[in-house]
Amino acid sequence: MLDKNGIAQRIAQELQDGTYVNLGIGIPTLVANLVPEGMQVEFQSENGILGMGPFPSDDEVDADLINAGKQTITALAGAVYFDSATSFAMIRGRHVQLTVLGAMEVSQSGDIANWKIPGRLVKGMGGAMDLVASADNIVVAMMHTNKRGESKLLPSCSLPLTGVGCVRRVVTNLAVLDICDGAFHLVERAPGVSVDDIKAATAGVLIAPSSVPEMQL
Amino acid sequence: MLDKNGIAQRIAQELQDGTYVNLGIGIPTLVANLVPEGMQVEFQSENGILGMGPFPSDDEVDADLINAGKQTITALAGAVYFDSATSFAMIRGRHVQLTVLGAMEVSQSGDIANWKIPGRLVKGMGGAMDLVASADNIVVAMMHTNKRGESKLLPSCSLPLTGVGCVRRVVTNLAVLDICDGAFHLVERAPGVSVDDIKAATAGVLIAPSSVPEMQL
Amino acid sequence: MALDKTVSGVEAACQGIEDGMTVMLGGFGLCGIPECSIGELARLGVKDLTCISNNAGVDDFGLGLLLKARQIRKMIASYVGENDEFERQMLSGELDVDLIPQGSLAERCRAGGAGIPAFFTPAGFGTEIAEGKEVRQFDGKPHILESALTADFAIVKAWKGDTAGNLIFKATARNFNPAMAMAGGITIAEVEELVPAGALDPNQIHTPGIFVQRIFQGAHYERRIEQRTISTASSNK
Amino acid sequence: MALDKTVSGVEAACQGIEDGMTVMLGGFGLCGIPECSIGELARLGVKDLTCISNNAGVDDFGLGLLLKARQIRKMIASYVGENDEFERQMLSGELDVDLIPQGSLAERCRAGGAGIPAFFTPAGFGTEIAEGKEVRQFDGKPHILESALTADFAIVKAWKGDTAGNLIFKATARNFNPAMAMAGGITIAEVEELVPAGALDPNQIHTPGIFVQRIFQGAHYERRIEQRTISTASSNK
Repeated sequence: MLDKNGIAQRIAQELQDGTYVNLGIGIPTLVANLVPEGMQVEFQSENGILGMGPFPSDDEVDADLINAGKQTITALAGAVYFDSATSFAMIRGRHVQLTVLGAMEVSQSGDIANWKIPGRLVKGMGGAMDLVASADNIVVAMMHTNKRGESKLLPSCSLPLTGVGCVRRVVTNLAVLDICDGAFHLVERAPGVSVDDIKAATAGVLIAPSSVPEMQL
Repeated sequence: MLDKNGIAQRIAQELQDGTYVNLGIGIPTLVANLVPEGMQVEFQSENGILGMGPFPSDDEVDADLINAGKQTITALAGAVYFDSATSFAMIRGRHVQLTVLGAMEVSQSGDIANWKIPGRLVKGMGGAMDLVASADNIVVAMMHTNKRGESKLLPSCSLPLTGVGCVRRVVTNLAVLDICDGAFHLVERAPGVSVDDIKAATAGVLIAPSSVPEMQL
Repeated sequence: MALDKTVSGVEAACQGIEDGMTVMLGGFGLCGIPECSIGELARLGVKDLTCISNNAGVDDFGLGLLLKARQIRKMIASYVGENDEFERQMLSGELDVDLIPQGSLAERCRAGGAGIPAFFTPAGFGTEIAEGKEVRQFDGKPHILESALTADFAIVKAWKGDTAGNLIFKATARNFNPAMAMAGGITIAEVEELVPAGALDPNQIHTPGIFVQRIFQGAHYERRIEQRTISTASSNK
Repeated sequence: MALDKTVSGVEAACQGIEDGMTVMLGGFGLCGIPECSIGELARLGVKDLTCISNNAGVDDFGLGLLLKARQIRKMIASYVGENDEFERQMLSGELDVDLIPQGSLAERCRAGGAGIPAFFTPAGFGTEIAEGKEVRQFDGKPHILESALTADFAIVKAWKGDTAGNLIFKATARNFNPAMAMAGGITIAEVEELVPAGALDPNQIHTPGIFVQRIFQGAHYERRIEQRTISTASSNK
């Protein structure tokens, strides 16, 4: 079973050389520090930067340079700043090739819910609805079950949706699963996790091949 | 009767202090040199400049600095360059307050035709359709009749339209006319031109008050 | 000669903002917000405002100041929170909240300034955001029709500006400011440094002065940071 | 680290442009046109192109070179003319021509790059441009629905560029280049000066490198002027 860093490490294997990537808040943010050696990936943050670098040193901190999580950041050589309309032109226009984000629920048809719990305070969707409606490749990084031990991989989402039929792959603390033809297809097991463990934790339709490889981290 | 420079001089009286103005090709271009003393007007050219200045001296000529008529120009202090989409955002969004352009025909309902003569080569509408569909104040500068002596102020346009119900005022070599309620309303006569002269040259409905002042140039 | 948009200061800039008006404010979180003008709105005490802004500030800074004084009747934003008073007013029904996907918010402001009354976007299809909105397929993919946003006043914050109203923003403090500058009936720009027309390179201007009606040099920028994150030698390099 | 978009030169940049493809080209008149790439298209002899460009060059320069060699099957533009060969081919029916209002052309390219499949504009309502298009009233004013434009390749010309594909344009040579850069399946940028990533101020870039797939430094720019107009001491000051 993986911890959050482990999930981020597995997500990092989804990165492809020469691509632009948008990382959501939470586990996805950790991926920025895990780009494989020799691979060129450029990170976009939807508040208006391409070429986002690591957090600043104490004397580099600039209130005018933040990421979409409102954290202070730095800019790498070749970075560029732009306004919000242009930023979402990049996203909506599918120039950002990979989006990684967290979720409260994912359905076997690729629906995602991650912005609203009825009856609790609604903070808003931020850029999530634009992101999931746009990129060709949407990968979700999340725990397989919620704090009450209930599956977050469902036949259909119970929470208000963020997007419909958009999630291609889910990486959890238990497994890597692809979504197609209305089912979760088990691709990899986390170290020490059995197919039965994953089946037990997955409420949606799960299709497992006879042999499921273990993740290589 | 006015010549083209006279029409431009009269158009210059339409300029208002503190406004942005787009001048079409031909007679309107002449207006740029006729801004009344002490008045602040900023000229926009739809290919991407605000704060267009006079033609350059021989050693100032820059192939990268032209107006929408493809003439070499200069930029005044406070000028700004922008791309075509932003330029027409200014126009369509009604940030440019006055557009002056030429026409082949204008109708008594404010329609304008100035881009196409069927059976002859069609060069295109350029920015004219965007301009006439957008600005609150559209003034046409043209000769009252065509080369065959036929009126260009008509009950309805015979040529393909550039825009519908958009022209507010027409300044010709004979008169200044406002368009409202489906008629041309005579506002001023050109020096030495009688109301009867104007009536004879106007095919559309012409409404003339009992006394029509002569233009003051 | 360039038009002169300068006003004497924040009081003159905010003149005419009245109870019940719609005001757009640039900024992302607390980054690039018009601090001086927000302070003036608090001082003026104008009420029943509809504010369009990506976020709603924090309890004691940014739009949070206007929330605390109950000056905002409706908030149109993409992400709120970080703000206890906001939560209280929303749950009690004192405050109307209209949440909009961030990209649609930015594009709707740009559209409002660009004379485009409506456009299709894929964002929000199949969600409650799409309720009551027209849906149409393009290239086999469903899109929803979103309409333009405009405001009585737009208030933006820039790094440098000239007397002609031309603006240059710094780094990610640009964010919503350029799109909102386009969409204001009257657009107010507060800048850290105001220079004479001609002092800025005409090639490097982010917001052309035609979109700005009033400009002044602000003062005492606090520039508060929400999440001060620092890299240590071992992390993040 | 920024992605590297550099290619060895114009031949590598234009690789993959084939007969029958749609190619967008930046420029207004002869100002800001991708001179080197147009020369390469002429050399390659690719045929049956659909070209999207505000203008169609003159008889012996710009897109006129491709027209003369009969490489263009269809021209999508806002203003043509200044070109006898164009006239001959259009009247003889050899060349299809689709004329579009200039602002709609620019916005349709931007929309194509921004993932907006369609938008409403007032331009062209009541004219033949509106034939067959949906009309809808907004605020009592009729608008027509215009769709996005994209292309297999977009070719733009910038003043400066870096290896990450970030572009800076000069003066009015910017024109259609930024919107078209967004709308190309593959976007080629030819620049007068190519510098390493990091050499350009990230605040001053007009076209972010994400929109550019290939960049190279061009040479021998002729920069022809269509209307050389000079002010004399007595005029125009």
